[in-house]
Amino acid sequence: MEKSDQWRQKMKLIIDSNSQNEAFARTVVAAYITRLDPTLEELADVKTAVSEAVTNSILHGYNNGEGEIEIVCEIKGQDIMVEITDHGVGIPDIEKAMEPLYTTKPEWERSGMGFAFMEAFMDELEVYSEVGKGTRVKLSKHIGDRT
Amino acid sequence: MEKSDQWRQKMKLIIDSNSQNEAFARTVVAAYITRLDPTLEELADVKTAVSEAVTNSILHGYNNGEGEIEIVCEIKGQDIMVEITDHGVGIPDIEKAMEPLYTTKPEWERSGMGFAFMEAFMDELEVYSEVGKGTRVKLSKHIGDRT
Amino acid sequence: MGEIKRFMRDDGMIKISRTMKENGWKVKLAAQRLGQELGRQATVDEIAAATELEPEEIAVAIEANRDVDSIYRPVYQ
Ligand SMILES: Nc1ncnc2c1ncn2[C@@H]1O[C@H](COP(=O)(O)OP(=O)(O)O)[C@@H](O)[C@H]1O
Ligand SMILES: Nc1ncnc2c1ncn2[C@@H]1O[C@H](COP(=O)(O)OP(=O)(O)O)[C@@H](O)[C@H]1O
Ligand SMILES: [Mg+2]
Ligand SMILES: [Mg+2]
Repeated sequence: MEKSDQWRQKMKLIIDSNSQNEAFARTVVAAYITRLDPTLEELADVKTAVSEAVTNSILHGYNNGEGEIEIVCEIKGQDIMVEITDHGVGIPDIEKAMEPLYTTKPEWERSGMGFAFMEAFMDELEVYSEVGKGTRVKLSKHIGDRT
Repeated sequence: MEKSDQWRQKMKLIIDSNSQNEAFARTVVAAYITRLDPTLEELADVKTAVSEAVTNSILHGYNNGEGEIEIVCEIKGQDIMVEITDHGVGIPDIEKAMEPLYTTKPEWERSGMGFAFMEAFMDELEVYSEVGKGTRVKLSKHIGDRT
Repeated sequence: MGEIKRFMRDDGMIKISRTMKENGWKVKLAAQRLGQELGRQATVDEIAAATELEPEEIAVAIEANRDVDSIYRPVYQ
């Protein structure tokens, strides 16, 4: 983790894939970005997005089984970037997966709205995935007024 | 991170060495061990010990300069283990360093009580160090002795 | 999507630093009250039930409370 730039800060968290760690992960990211003094709404947006991504890794990536989830959070000025990575089954068709209401687990009462929420609550969403290798979701957001 | 044993849970946090991250690190460890239903006093004990260890890595290990600090937290039943590792200057004489009131930074108004606090607030303290390589502090505590 | 956000949230522009300090006081008061009622120290789960905060949020809240306390302490660093 380079720290060449005063304004660049970075942390990495590695957790086991289980539902108890979902609340933990979103709390850690929230605690980290508290140094930017976000509004309640901004913080809730980030927590919701992180929750959705981590839940996806647990339920879809690892199919509720064992595995590790890596969460990297970077701050640059007032911009935050959160990357959630799993080494699970991967996504065969990312475009389709990102369509609102699309889910491969209707039997688990999944809404298919996870990616839609991530997109709505963050400024940017990027998804990288390889079948059999895993999935990386990159979420970005500017905290505070742009004006 | 193996998860062969149902009762073994593990997380890893990597942070930059700076004083803002000291509060963050102890908060993350505290948040992680809330799953063991501790009292606020038990939380405060663990936080104090983690704080002292992380502060040592920042001030002594990296001499207030750049570096990474790794914090691993493991839970087994009601026992927690927290390992704080830096890749800093290391400690030439661990026994001497652990003596109460001993400090190599009297000019910074250090009290020399860091290791003494870690020992007092946790059940076990182990210190491993190699000059030029870095230092690892291992803190253990049982949570939930309700009298 | 803007509507979904508005539907889900009504907490607008309040800064998190303020809310965290309030949560810190809530936790402190609940811990005191529960401690008296139970005749022993309250646990995080008990405080969570009383404050409607998640256990992890309690860990964050007591940290914020510590910052409030330290305003009244002499600077020693
Ligand atoms: N980390 C992941 N690993 C594998 N598949 C994923 C992952 N994240 C999402 N997917 C796939 O994308 C679909 C859509 O995800 P999402 O929008 O969150 O809806 P939902 O989780 O309700 O199914 C999922 O049903 C799943 O097939
Ligand atoms: N992570 C570390 N890296 C290098 N030296 C350390 C480290 N932790 C402790 N030390 C050494 O041990 C001494 C005692 O530490 P401590 O009991 O915490 O007292 P203090 O931090 O007040 O000096 C320090 O002064 C320092 O010389
Ligand atoms: Mg989902
Ligand atoms: Mg010290």
